Amino acid sequence: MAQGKHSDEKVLYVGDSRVRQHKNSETTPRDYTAYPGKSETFIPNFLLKEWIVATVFMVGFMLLIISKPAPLGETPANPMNTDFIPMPDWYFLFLYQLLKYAYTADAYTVFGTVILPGLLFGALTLAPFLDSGEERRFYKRPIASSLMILSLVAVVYLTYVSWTHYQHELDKKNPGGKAVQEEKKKPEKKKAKAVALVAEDDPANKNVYQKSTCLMCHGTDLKGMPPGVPTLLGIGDKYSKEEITKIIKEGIGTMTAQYDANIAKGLTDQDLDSLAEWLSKQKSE
Amino acid sequence: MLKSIYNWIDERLDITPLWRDVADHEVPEHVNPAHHFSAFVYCFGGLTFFVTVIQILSGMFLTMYYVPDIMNAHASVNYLQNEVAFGNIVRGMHHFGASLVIVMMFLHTLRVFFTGSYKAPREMNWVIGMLIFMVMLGLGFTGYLLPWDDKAYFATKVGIQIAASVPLIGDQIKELLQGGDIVGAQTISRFFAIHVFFLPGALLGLLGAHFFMIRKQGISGPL
Amino acid sequence: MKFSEWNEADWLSLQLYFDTCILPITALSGLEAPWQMKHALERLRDALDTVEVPFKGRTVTMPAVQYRIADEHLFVQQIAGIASNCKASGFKYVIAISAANELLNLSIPNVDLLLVNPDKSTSLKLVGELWQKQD
Amino acid sequence: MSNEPKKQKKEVTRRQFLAYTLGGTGGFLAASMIVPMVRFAVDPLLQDKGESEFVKVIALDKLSDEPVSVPFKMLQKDGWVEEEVDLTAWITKNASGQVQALSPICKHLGCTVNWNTEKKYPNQYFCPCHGAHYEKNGKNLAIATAPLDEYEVKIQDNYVYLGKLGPNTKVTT
Repeated sequence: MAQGKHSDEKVLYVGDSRVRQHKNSETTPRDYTAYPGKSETFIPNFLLKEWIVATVFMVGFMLLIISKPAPLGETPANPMNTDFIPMPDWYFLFLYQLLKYAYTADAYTVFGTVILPGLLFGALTLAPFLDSGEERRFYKRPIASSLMILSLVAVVYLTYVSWTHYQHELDKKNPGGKAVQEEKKKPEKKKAKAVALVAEDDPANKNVYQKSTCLMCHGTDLKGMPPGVPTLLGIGDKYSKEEITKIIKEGIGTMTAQYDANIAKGLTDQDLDSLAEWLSKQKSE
Repeated sequence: MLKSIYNWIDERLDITPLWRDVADHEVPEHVNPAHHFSAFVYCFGGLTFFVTVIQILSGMFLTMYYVPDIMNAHASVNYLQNEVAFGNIVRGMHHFGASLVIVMMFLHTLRVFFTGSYKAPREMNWVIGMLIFMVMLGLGFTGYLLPWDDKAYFATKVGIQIAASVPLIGDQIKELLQGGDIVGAQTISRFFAIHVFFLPGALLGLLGAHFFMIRKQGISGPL
Repeated sequence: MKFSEWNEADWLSLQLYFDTCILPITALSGLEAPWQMKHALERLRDALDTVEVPFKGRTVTMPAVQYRIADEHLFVQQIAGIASNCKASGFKYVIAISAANELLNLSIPNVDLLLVNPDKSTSLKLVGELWQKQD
Repeated sequence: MSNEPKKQKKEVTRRQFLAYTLGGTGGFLAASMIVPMVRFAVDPLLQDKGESEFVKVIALDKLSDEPVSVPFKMLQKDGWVEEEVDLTAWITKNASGQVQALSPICKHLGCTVNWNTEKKYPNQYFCPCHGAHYEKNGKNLAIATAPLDEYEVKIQDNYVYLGKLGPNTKVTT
């Protein structure tokens, strides 16, 4: 019967005749009073206990995330990179390792990829129908429990072998492993502060440097090509004028003497001296 | 204030029985860690769900910055992780959450197995559980490729090769997964769609069924 | 503009505005080490920028003449030949630009202006004068 | 007599206490999940906008009524797509101290215009390519169909900052 709008009684709905009114169909849970002991209502009592466990988990989870950044490769994927050791995610390692044994590789790969995993997952999915006895305690269900324990051990073993094999290969590829990679990365991290070109329109630059052989390697803007060919920007910080003159005359490291090459190009001693002077002024202010 | 709104709605839609039924059902003593701590194993299901919620939320927020094409994928992940505030936290949640959800689900599976809780009348719930397990592995596999760095690319290449070794339909599976004949632009956008729409859709459906059956059949009795 | 930025339709409609062709000459001998060649090309690009950027609306840069045959006289003839073809194809002026100092004091027929390692101000002045002289 | 106030103190029932703690733990769980995500999502709002758009170019006192050509580097950052562009601008400061920065790109076919290089058109911008010329405020007089584009200008502790390039604002065609 329809209710008046403003009556504060709750609206009662006419039962929908098509829905079978089931009083206590057998699927409703037996009242846990059948199980003596202290049952408690879900909200708020039990849920609070679950959420306390969740809180503990959450704190641990956030600590893990804050302490370890999610790994990301330095560069986008490079399909041509042949010496990269492919490794599936950790939870697929056992399947990956399974393919490396005599009766699961080459001719028998179908065993390794279809039949064995198929058995494993199939049996697991059909467990209730395979192990259909009444008994629930695992020590009273030897076949099911032993099979499960066996496959558990097998999976753990395969994953472990696969992981150690991978670590071994990593070490073989770059001995020292993590530590070496860290070193290699560190120096590049602190990029040299960009040093500006000092006194760009100084005559020494205009008619001496631009015509000298230094131009060929160190470039019109003195940037050079690090790491092989050093930049001359900020060279004044490292060497004095005399040292620069000595380097031009005798060369240094992989650089050969440039003195006679420049003289051949028509530069005079006086030019080279003013050039050395100008280079010694290249300081990072 | 909240109470009055609730009552206003309740008078019209009678929603109280919906949650009251969930709220008031009795939780038996043998699953209650307060009574004997060995019952903590019964928390794995709840934890798995909790981590799944984290995965879905963090995943949704990541799609605000992530671009699933091979030119920008790595750059966008690099950008969101280093340039955007809390980017590394959210990606960390998703990355480590992925591994943790597999761990928690595995422990939950073991608990259900060793307490024989899959016995009648709960067989269907176990089968649905296994389907959820496979969907989760699928999510892990497709999600692993998305950052598109070397590790991701080669892991997926290996994974697809394994799938391709299935007799008869192996090549079709490989072609279907790759969206072409190489692991490339088609693969990443296809994996993105699977990872973000198809599998989560399946997961929500299965989880719905899973929870419905638990509510309907109740937790299996003590051993 | 660069030769690669044109399609047929644009060229037909705008050709009369673009009456100057830039002929880059890398003048490599082949003796250089690969990184030196890279370096030479970078210096050529810097030299080209001094003309291409300010006169983007009137010049078309042609593909570069990469290698230089040893015999100077023959080399000059080769460049002159290319320059005269450019003029025949419709260009009024031909400017040759190089970063190789050996070409410094060469005079090449049909080439209206030869710039070697020019900097911005000299290019601006010389090209401006070239166009004013004959406009 | 001292127990009087105690009785009025509202008694928190066991159920209420459990409800509060439940709300608390639930709140913590939700917050530690959602807060980083929401901050992650609203980041574009809170990113320090200032420096990326405007570039410090030249000291105010170096400018005069005569246009000055100023080269500068503009870093255009769009997410992870970054491009550093070398630009130049002709900057003038008129009597009333107003600063205008014009782009030297000729509106006809893109050559670079120069100031006061043509005897026929003194005190005007002149394009060497096809003879287009503009007034000091960028107004186009010949060949070109539009005035010179203009950079957004911002003056801060007497330094000129240039921002986005846009159509000319001073010229009323």
